[in-house]
Amino acid sequence: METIYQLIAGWFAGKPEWLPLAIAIAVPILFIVGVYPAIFAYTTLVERKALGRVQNRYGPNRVGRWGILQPLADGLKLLTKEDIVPRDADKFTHFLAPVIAVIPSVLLFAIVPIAPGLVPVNLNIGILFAFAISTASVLALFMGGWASRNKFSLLGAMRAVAQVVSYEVPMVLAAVAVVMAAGSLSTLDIVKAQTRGGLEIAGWFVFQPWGFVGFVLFAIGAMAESARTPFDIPEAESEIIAGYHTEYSGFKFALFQLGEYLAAIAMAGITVTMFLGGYLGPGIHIPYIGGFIAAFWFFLKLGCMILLNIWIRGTWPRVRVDQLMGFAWKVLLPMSILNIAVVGLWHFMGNKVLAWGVTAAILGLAFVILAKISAAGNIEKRTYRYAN
Amino acid sequence: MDYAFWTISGITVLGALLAVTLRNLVHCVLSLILFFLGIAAHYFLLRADFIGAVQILIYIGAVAVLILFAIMLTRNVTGEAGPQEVVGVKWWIGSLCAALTAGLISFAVRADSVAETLSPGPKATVAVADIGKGFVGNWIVPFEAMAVLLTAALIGAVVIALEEVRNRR
Amino acid sequence: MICGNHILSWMTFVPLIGAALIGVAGKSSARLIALATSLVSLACAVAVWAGFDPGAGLQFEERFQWISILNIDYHLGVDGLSVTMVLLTAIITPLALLAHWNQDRDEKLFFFLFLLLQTGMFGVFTALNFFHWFIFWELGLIPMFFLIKIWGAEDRTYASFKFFIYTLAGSIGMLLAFSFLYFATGTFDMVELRQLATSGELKAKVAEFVVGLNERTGLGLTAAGFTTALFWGTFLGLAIKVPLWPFHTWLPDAHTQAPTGGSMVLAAILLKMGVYGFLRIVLPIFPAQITDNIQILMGLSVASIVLGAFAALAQTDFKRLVAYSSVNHMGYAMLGIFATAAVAGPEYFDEKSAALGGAMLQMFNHGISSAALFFMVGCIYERTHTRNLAEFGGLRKIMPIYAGILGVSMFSSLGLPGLNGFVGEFMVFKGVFPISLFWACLSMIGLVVTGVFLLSMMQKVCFENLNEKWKSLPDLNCREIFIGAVLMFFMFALGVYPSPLLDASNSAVKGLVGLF
Amino acid sequence: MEHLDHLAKQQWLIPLLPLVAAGIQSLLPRGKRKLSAGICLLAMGGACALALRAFFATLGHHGDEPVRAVWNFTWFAFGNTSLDMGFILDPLTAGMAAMVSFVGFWIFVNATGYMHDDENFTRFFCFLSLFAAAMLGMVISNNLLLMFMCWELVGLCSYLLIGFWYFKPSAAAAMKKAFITTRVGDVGFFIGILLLYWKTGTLNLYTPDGTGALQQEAIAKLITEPYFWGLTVAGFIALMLFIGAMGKSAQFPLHVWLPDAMEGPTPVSALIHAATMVAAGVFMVGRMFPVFTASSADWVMDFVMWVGCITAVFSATIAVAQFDIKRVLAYSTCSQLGFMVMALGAGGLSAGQFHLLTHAFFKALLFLGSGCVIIGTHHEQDMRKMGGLKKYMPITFWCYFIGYLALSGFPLTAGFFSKDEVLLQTFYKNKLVWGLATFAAFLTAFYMTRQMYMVFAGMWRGGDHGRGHGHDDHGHGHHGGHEPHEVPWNMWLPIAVLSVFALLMGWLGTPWLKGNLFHHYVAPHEEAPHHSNLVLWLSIGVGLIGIFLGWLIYGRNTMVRATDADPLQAKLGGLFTALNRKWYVDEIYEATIIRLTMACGTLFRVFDKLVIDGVLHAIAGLTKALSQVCRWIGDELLINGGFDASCEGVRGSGSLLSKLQSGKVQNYFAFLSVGTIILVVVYFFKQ
Amino acid sequence: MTIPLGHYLILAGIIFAIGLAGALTRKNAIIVLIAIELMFNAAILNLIAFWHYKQFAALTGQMFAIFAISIAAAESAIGLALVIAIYRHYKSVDVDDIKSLKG
Repeated sequence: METIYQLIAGWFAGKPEWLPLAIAIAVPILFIVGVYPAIFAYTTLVERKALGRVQNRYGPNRVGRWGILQPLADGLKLLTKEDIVPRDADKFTHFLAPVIAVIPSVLLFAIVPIAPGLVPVNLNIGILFAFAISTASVLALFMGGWASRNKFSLLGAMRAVAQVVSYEVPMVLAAVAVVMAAGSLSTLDIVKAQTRGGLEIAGWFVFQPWGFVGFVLFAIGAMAESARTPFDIPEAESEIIAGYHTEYSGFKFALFQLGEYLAAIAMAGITVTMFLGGYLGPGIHIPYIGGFIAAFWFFLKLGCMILLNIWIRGTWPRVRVDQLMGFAWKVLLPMSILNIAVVGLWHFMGNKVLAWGVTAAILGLAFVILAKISAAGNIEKRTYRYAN
Repeated sequence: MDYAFWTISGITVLGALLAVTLRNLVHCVLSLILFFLGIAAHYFLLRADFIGAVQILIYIGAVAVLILFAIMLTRNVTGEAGPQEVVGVKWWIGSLCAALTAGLISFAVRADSVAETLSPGPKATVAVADIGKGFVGNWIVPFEAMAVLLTAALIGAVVIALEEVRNRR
Repeated sequence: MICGNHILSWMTFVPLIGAALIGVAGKSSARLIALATSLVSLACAVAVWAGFDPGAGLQFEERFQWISILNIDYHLGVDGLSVTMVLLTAIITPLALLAHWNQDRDEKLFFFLFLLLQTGMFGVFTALNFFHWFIFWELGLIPMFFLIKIWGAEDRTYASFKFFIYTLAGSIGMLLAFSFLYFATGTFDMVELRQLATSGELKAKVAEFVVGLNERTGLGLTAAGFTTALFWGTFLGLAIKVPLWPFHTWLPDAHTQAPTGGSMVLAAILLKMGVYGFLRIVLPIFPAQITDNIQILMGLSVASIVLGAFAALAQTDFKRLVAYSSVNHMGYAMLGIFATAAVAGPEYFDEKSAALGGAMLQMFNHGISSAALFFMVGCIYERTHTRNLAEFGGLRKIMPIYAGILGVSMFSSLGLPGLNGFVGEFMVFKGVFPISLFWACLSMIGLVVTGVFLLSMMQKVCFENLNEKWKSLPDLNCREIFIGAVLMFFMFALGVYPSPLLDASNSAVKGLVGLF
Repeated sequence: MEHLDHLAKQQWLIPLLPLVAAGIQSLLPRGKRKLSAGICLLAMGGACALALRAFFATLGHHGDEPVRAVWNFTWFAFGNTSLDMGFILDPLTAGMAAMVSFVGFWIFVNATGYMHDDENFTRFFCFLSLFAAAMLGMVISNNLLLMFMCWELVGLCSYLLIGFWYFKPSAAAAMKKAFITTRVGDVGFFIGILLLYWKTGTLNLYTPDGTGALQQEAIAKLITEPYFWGLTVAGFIALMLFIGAMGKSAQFPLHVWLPDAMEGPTPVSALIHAATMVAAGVFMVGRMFPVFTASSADWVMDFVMWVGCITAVFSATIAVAQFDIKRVLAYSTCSQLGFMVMALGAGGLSAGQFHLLTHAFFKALLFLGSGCVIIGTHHEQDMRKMGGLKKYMPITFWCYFIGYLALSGFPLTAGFFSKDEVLLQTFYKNKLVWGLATFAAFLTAFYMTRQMYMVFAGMWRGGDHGRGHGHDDHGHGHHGGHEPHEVPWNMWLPIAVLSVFALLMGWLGTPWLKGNLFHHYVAPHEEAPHHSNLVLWLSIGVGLIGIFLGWLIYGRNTMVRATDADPLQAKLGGLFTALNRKWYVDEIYEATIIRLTMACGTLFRVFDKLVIDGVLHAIAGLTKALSQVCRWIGDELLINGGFDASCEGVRGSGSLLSKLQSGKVQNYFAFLSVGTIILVVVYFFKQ
Repeated sequence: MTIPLGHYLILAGIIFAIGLAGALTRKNAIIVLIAIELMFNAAILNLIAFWHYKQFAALTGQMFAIFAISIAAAESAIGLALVIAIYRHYKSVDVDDIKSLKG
């Protein structure tokens, strides 16, 4: 916002004072509202195609070549479907829920930088803001589930709330590690902190032991937060039909989908920003086109993260509820707390090569121990009662 | 900014009023969230960004969710089958007390010339890093005390809520 | 050293901390805390022992103002008189705790009281100011009262009240005497009082005080009579604790009814508090009074020896018998102590040192062997729930280890050469014999009768035919063997090589002997 | 002498070996019999070798100065002095140590056979080794206190070994009796030690610088001072020490424990109660001889002699009427100990010690032989149920026969020479004592002949004995009725070896070779008594008469049935019964001393209960009564009454106020709010 | 920027009064807790307002607010746990039903 303002403030010399400001505000908003939903739309397509490949089938291929118009068709279909509201539903809340579902997701993009200096809002509390907003997303799920007056919906909603609240903790703690390393909450600063010795790749936090651990933790947390497989407990169709959006149809359903996917994409964006160097990449300092190259790197990484999500969704079974919570509290949480300590160690150890080894050893050991502990007693030999 | 103040204040007061008057518990909580949002907005308005974010994170993300859970766990799933509210002596006394309190505070503020005329100071915010340094600097003791308190609260809450579950086993 | 100059305070108050911890800890961890605490105290005591310089006087002294308006200091320190007792306390307490390792009734309270008791005992042996010495003295009393009252055997109420009230009554005499001393001299500090007494100022001050008292009250007291009264008051308090005949009847009851660990501590340490009081207070402060009444005092000691032994002979209760043996053995220690004061002048210096050193050794030895005997009684009581000697017999066949340890303890108590009991008795007699041939020869009767009753006990418990009732009694387990082994180690070690203890106490002993 | 000093420093090794063996035994599990026996024999053999080395080192010094080396050290310090200890090597010690370890070794060998079936085999050897250690320690000690300590330990081992079969009430009683009886004597010993310590300031017997308690300086000090009962201090000390010796060596009033001690296993009887421990008293008197002989004015030596004499005759008479094979030997031991003591009392140190040595060999032989008999007849001890064993156990018989000859004083055997020496010694001292001693020698020959006939001659009477008389004491299951059998080699070999010594040892002390070798060895400065043919022939004569009389009564017509009355019984009548019941000494003790002691015990117990506790309870009751009075008048009436009334008032107002406490949190909150508002309002309007 | 401090204070006062009324009148324990949260927030709003107007450069106001928020969070956690426990015991969340301490 500030960058755009400075960029264009010169062009509007003599014009009313508010005009460049309004434009500087409007451009990012338009960008967010325009580009990310498009990404969402094609993400759904890519997802369905990829899942098809995973499941040894074609995926959508009827609407347009390679099914390229499929998202458009879906959108049209949903828009024209009947909007059904259950008779006993709390109508106001029922209506409000999908709306609220989208808002935090969209707000999240406000702090995701896509090029040097190019971030919709450069908040000095950026990451904290993101978490504050993302917490609010659970409200939508709860409202939707509760307002439907359907016990499956409510169950789904409660599951969603519990899951989001639980995974929020390790995720925030994983982010704390990054914040500690970068020394700032601002996303721009965090990205800048990931350059090292003039190289745009070497400094990515993911290449440091704690960063890698943080990345894994954060990615898992993000996946759970946006309720994607294998963490789609809130909408596990084999157990509770479709969870909180069982009673939704038409455009409201589409909004839920939109919110969910946008949240996932935004989380992927934040992941990229925090661990994968954001827009950093070779060539971003080339005059004039450097910014575009940076944006290219960012979106490339974003795409990779999305593909990773899809890949995991296609190949992993859904976890059980108790496993889900246990995993969050017994594995992720200790690991992330340890990670914070390790970052401190990293910070205060002068020799980074040595530090790399030491921190890697500590975290590796902790991982092995945690794996042993969580595996002990948890795994029983599976009995195939009827197959034998 | 005046408009912003008045709008946000209106939303806040509305949220607060609804939160204590609505029959449906869940609606109460939703109103409460509205109220929290309003307060957070006030914080942003007062250039306390960090506090605002914390307000959202803690109140909406944690306290509200906690209350929702409490509601769900007390089996009033729909939020309607709670105790029957009566407009009795208690109601009158309570309302009177509240009104008197509000009146007294207004009176006090009005009577105080400084409060009535004091304008905001220079336009600046406190950097988050300063707050962080404050935590481990001047405020280290209260910070640690807070850590102990929160841990105790966490354990206490778990123990209190789990007691009968444990007994059942 | 972590504890710095306050190692004695640490040693004394660590049990108190442990007691507090037990208060907040769970049931199952009480015993662990208690043991750990007493082991910490043991470590402190061992450090004190290791750092103790036998040649020097008071060591590890701690002194600072406590209640300045009354001129009361917090004054701790050990010298040759107390260092062995401190060590004994530190050794016996963990063993007594171990003896109750499987305590299953009110274990928290039990271990709490035990640690409180330990603080009291340590306090008595380290305190050098009468004020808090007395506090600790009473602190040793109260937990023991509850230990007997709550965990005792069938007659516990009677025994505990007898123990408590009797001892308390005695303490009152002592307190009164010391209050008067305080009024006369203005200090409670034992070291200062000793100096005053040695230099003769005490006498002058008491005389002055008596004059003032007479003026105010119109009584016709004489200074000498008054001092003698003070002496008897103090004597009463200490003699009941020791116990000297005829103040001993609380002891068989209390010992018999107390739980095993209680008996162990009671016999091994609490009795020593009385003897220690004689060494610390009576000998230095009232030398003339002892010398004046020496025949009575020695007579009482010999009566303890002989009559205690005879009374033990007629017992049918295993524990009571062992309890009476304590009366008998403390008689030897007292005889040694009083022999020091029996004749004035430097003529019998070596004999007196032998008697006093022997008494010191006897205290330690009795601590070890009576603890072992009481522990042995406790082991068998735990298994059979009877103490009637007539019901036992032939236990050696089924419990050989038990019989072995009992035998060694019994012989140690009997004064068999090669075991610890002998050296102390020999030295006491070595000293007493030239000083007072009459009393020494009279007490020899005790030697024989001691043998008779202990051997009869052994015969009734371990030999002859096995009572069919006890055919399947288990032998001692590892824990009990450990306790026995530790005690046996000391019996053998001190029997062969008593030098460390004697050397440690020698300079203090010489100092005391030099007063006469 | 340097060599001797060197050896003296190593004396402690002699007891150490068995001590270590005992330590190992105590930790060995029960099953390790072979290992246990091996260790013990090895240790004992080693000790024997060391003792013999020391023994041979003391031989061959014929100079004027006594052969003696000591090594002293400080045990502990007290006051300004210290207590020293030390070891000694002189002929007395060396001879005794060699004898103890040598005889002990063979008894150990025998014990491996005797105890073969016992489940506490290792325990037995543990005690036995401990005993050997203590005994050797006593022998080599140069310090009265150390000697006393070992003395007591010896007593302890005796106690443990007598009670080895502790489950027998008789054994349990016997062990206690032994310990307590000797302890009575020990008190005397203890007093003697204390007195010696006091008067001489040292307990070391000899020191290189001449300050030892037995050396000139100290002795001179002791005899100058008169003490009780017309004795000098030295005499009094000697008397006290002798009381100790009486206990240990079973002299007349304190002899009662020794026969009862036969409850122990037979090797124990042989080792402890025949060969070594009981001789400890004699040894001690010998060791302290300078004190005994210090003052010629004292009557102590006469006392010693008379005690020995009385014991010799008294026990011999009892031995005549015993039926238990071991008891006969036990009383015989008493009697022979009396001989030794008598010799010492008569001033014959070498005579006493010589008899001690020879007696050790042949009495050990006899006891081991009786052990063989007991094993051979399947744990039978009653002589009436034996008979004809010569046929079944030839080796045992011949060895036993040699022992019998030696004990009976048959010419040219060991016992003959030593007994002759004793008689000679007394002959010059006191004719009456000599006569009594000769009579005792006659009795000895007689009762031994009786025993020989009852046990070995005639025919086997074991098969038909009534069950009621069974002496199944060992709890090994009864094998009665089986034929007796010869014992295994490890049992007969020791007696064979010992019999050689019993036969030939006497030649060491014979006056016929160039002087009395033993006398020169042990007491070169002592004046040897003149040889007397009268004594010699009379001694031979009474011995032969005794044997003849025995043959007359028992040999001509041997007993046929176990239930037959003793032929002597018919001749002596009531006297026989009195002898059989040991002159009723035990009964007298039971009726007097023991009863008195127990009565004292009961008296003081009751005194505690009634008088002392009674006073206490009276005081307590008085206090209670007083407190009751205070309670009724003061508390109940005045204070409680008033207090109750005011309490009621408080309670009433409290119940009124408690209405305010509705238990509803909102009410409280409302009160709070209203109160705050009021306060604030007041605050405002005050301004 | 013409809003004076007094406005914020009065706003906080009103919210506080609303909270007080709720806490005093409602019977549902959860609502009571909600009302208490309102009062808390009113207080914290005051803190921030004072910070904004008076102590701009100093951290104290914000710090205080953070601690207050933390305490409030802890309080609500414990409070709700209590409510759940009470509900389990009494099968009711009506504050008028919970009066075991009635004198």
